[in-house]
Amino acid sequence: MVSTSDKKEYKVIGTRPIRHDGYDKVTGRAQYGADIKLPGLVLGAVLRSPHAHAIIKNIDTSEAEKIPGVLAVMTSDDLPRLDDVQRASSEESGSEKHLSENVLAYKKVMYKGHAVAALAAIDQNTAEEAIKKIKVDYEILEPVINVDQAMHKDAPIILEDFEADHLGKKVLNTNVALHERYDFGDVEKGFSNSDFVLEKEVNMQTVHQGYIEPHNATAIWDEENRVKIWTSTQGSFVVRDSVSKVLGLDVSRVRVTPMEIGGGFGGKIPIYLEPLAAILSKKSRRPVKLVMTRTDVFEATGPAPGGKVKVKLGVDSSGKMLAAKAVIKLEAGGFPEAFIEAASKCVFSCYDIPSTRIDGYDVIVNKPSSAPYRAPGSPQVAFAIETLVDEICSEKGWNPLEFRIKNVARKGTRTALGPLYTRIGLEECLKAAKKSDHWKSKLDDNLSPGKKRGRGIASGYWFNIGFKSHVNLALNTDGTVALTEGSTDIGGTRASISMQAAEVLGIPAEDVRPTVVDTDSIGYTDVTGGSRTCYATGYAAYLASQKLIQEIEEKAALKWDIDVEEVIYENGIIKSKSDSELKMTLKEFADDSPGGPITANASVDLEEAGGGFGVHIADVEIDESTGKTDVVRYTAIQDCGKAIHPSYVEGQLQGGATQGIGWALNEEYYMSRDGIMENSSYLDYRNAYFLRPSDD
Amino acid sequence: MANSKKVKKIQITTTINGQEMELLIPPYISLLETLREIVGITGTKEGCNDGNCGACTVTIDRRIVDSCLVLGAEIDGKNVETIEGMATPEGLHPLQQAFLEEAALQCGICTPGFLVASKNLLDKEPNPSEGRIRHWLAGNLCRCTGYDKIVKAVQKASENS
Amino acid sequence: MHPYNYYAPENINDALGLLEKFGSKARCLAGGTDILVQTRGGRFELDAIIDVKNIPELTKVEWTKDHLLVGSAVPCYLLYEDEKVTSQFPGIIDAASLIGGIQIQSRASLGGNLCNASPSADGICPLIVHNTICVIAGPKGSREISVDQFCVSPGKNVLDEGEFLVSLKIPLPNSGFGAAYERFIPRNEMDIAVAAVGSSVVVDGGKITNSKIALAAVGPTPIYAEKASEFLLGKDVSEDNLDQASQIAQDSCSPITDMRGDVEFRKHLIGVLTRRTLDLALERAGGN
Amino acid sequence: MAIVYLPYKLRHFSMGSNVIDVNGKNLKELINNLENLFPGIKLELVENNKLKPGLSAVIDGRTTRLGLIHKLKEDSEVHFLPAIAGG
Repeated sequence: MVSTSDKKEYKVIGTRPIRHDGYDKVTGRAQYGADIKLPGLVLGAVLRSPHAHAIIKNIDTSEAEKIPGVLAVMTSDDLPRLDDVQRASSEESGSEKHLSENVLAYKKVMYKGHAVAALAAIDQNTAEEAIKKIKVDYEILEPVINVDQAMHKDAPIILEDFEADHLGKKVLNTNVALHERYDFGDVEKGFSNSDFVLEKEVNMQTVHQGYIEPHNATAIWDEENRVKIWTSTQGSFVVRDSVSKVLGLDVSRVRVTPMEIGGGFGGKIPIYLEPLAAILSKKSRRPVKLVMTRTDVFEATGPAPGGKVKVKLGVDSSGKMLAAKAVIKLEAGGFPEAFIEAASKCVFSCYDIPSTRIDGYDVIVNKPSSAPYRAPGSPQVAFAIETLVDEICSEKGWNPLEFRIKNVARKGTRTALGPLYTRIGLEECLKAAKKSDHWKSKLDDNLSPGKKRGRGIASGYWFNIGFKSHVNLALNTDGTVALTEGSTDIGGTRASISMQAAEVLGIPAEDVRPTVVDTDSIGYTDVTGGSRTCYATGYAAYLASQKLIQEIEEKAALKWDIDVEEVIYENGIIKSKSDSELKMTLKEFADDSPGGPITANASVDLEEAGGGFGVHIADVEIDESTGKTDVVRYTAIQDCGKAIHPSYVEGQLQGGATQGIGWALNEEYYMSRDGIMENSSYLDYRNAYFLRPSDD
Repeated sequence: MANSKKVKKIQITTTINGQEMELLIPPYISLLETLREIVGITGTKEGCNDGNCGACTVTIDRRIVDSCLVLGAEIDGKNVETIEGMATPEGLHPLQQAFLEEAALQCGICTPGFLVASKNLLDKEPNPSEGRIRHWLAGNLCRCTGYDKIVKAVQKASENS
Repeated sequence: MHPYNYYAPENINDALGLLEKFGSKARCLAGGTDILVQTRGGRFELDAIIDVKNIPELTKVEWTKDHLLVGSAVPCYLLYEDEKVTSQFPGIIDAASLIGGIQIQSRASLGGNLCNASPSADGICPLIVHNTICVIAGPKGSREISVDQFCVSPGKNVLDEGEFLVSLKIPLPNSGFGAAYERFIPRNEMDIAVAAVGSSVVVDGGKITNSKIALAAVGPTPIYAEKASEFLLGKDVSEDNLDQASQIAQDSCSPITDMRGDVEFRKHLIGVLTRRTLDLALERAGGN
Repeated sequence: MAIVYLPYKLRHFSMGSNVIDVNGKNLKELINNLENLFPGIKLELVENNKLKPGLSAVIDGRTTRLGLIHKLKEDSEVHFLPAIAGG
């Protein structure tokens, strides 16, 4: 990775220490959600709909209840019915009613794999055998599996009672949950002034986040109606708030302990199993663990919305963009929320275009309720606009990189949604791309016979949220610092947050000891997602560390009986400004500090960090006879800001790019006409395995 | 259990990470379940339960297998090694150290499988080429890293051992 | 999953006894890479799994005067790590070394691959083009059939209740013999063939005196492409003849459209792969 | 005076115009003044003394986290946009 020049010298930030949780993860000791063991723990199974769209006429659980070893059975009758009100949480949208009905179907199933009933039994096999004995009487309805079907005038209506919002008007009996429009300038005039107008529609397949760890949840419901939950999640507080809603409990009655999490990419923000485990525990009076199968993960969680995106661009003869239009139709799945606002924000985000109009449609289809996936909405629209830009360049003989630079969005550019950009780094990324070895290299070096190569370049954007985080620090008596926080760690954030504390405190990263704690043990912290964790929780660590230094100085002043202004703290050493005799290490002080333990904490609620841009270059090689496509060279240029732990920043870029390659080449939900996903296994879903170099 | 009255647990004698043990297990459970539920070691992970992710990789008599595709009953008399057996009292295996230093893990769920498979390769071939490493580890899925750092870590461990 | 018992007989007779006792409620376990997944997925309700890996005949690789005898439970790696097998049967090794990943190859066997009778099985085409004979044990004694008769429909094979596959009898290649197998998958590893072809040739004095072409994933079972194979008999090794044979193979297959590929693409692939495998088989035959 | 950009769906209040100059030392005051200009618009923006769930206000290029108490400058630019969730 190439770093740009830094104005500030850092001691810890920018280095590559071994991550604090690494030892547990390379030895198999780390406890993920499915690894939990509790006294008396029993296991459960979930009955899922075999149909994509059906009315539940009756559920008969009596046979299952009779099976020896079955301890509790539940259906949606065991959940309180919730109102169709918008949730106020900052990271999760949608109504409370839909939240509950996605967890467990109420009167109707919206997709194949939709949970219908659940039970707990003494062991896994008993649970799985017993669940088959639950009889559900379905009235099968015609499924609707893509945006064209859903928006057709004769389409079956999936959410019958739902009041949709079409440009501010309340509409009933539609599969379009939301139609939003954003427009700036006179787009029609822009097109008529253009010398060249090109339009393109792309069809995006549905894809899954594809994390290796299946969803899981373990719960204990105690005699005081308090619920303890252990789960692999991107946001323990989102789980707490969502579960308390679904169960009708005050948030303080739900304690969520986040376990290690085996990947999420946005897909482990929603809740699925937690309320079921809780109710089963209440009924069985045992701790209950539920774990999904891989097929359940594909059929009932995620995915990222597929759909159709149509873009139209008008440019003048010099290659300046004058007008742009987008029609974005994304699949929400069985309940609303296809991230069309985010998609709308991202579609023209890389360009300075004087007139724009964007229409976004949030479309209900009989697929699992979609979940965020690595900048939700952004890849779908980036694929459309970047392909169109390439086609224009190819048609006009323009250099696609120069064209992008000519039209680049900068600080002060008005975005298609209205607000002006603050300081952003796209132009720098494009210029770095232009200077890169990759862009300057010849495409056809070492080309095998029968193969052809192509090179593509594309830009993309995500807006990087801020939100709430809290960090506690406590000086240990050996001079190290215990850091507790509430951001679940998917890919090394414990390290990057600790490093920010260590930098301020002037101690080695290893001397900060981070722990991710449960929701009763830390202030509210938003999800690990939206590229916020290192920034917002890191910011809280930065502030808390400054407070800790203050506290150290105050207590050192007390110890030495001098004025606090006389005390200086620097790189783990405490000394007096005037008396050179007064000097001690943090360790010496920590062991014997007056006035009680030295602690500090800080909380933040941050605005977004200005947004991140990337420019990626890919060389692909295609077998002319079979169409087999291999990516032979890939360069990601990303405006990362300051890389706290460069190895994990590189890892994010590499991992994200690999997922993108999988999406572009092979991954998709292959749906039957009946709305059944036919490739719900890793084997046929075809996500990227080792990208094997073709030369060996 | 409803229809399992005629199925009796079976007793097997096996060696897991160098320790001989007798286990009483249902005959139909996988080696993965045997390790996680009966032996109680959970470092071996379940990602797909159908042999397509490699997260449950262990060795049986020095060959790597997906433990979800082996019955627990089959390890009678065999020698099984898992991630828990990789580090020694002297410290981490060079591969474990290299995975840490090279940041070859993000979420870490696939890491035990990658480490067991990589160790098996280096035990057989101390200096594999990059292509050989990629081929050997093709049965292991990682969704976070994009694989590059994993290859580099195995190469580094190969140089250091 | 319906709970079942586990048996590990040590000889053929004991295995036959168990198969007789449990009838359709029993299945043999070799590598387990298919059967355990299928059982878990509810495809069968078994009372017994019979692990055949303790039966010597099923787990050894043996050279006779005329044949290579491969036990039906011999895992793939034992073939490709055997230098003699690798040098004499590269067409079989093409398949044995690409079934699954290394973990799968530690367990999966060609015999198991054959018994599983998947239309897209990688192991079957090479066995067909090597004129392999299947040795079957059954209650009425042992019988042998040609491998191209073994699979009858997706997931179904010719074995009667109580029978099991003991070994594969592969004729030793004569001079001038060459074989190859290639599949198309969109990724580089760990995938199921969208289409696949195995080819073998016997070349004598610039003429093809014998040839077998077999196709996978383009019909209900892997199939012997009779017309394409026979077309080459007695023909010169020429671009034109090889192209024509590939075209015949392509025209004669009847694939379906599914998640892995559509009819048109699969037919096209058969043409490409037939030509590629014929070229490689000829090279291995020492033809060019 | 701050410049308020109305989202498409609220422009029926302003006879189609999307940019309005409104006074207000903070967002709350600005919305109250907006209500005086366009009666009924406040119901679309505020609920329980907070910005409505699902709505965000972007002030001078940044989405406010303070909400109604966010102080405005003389020339602040205010946009009301759907809140964006997800990760």
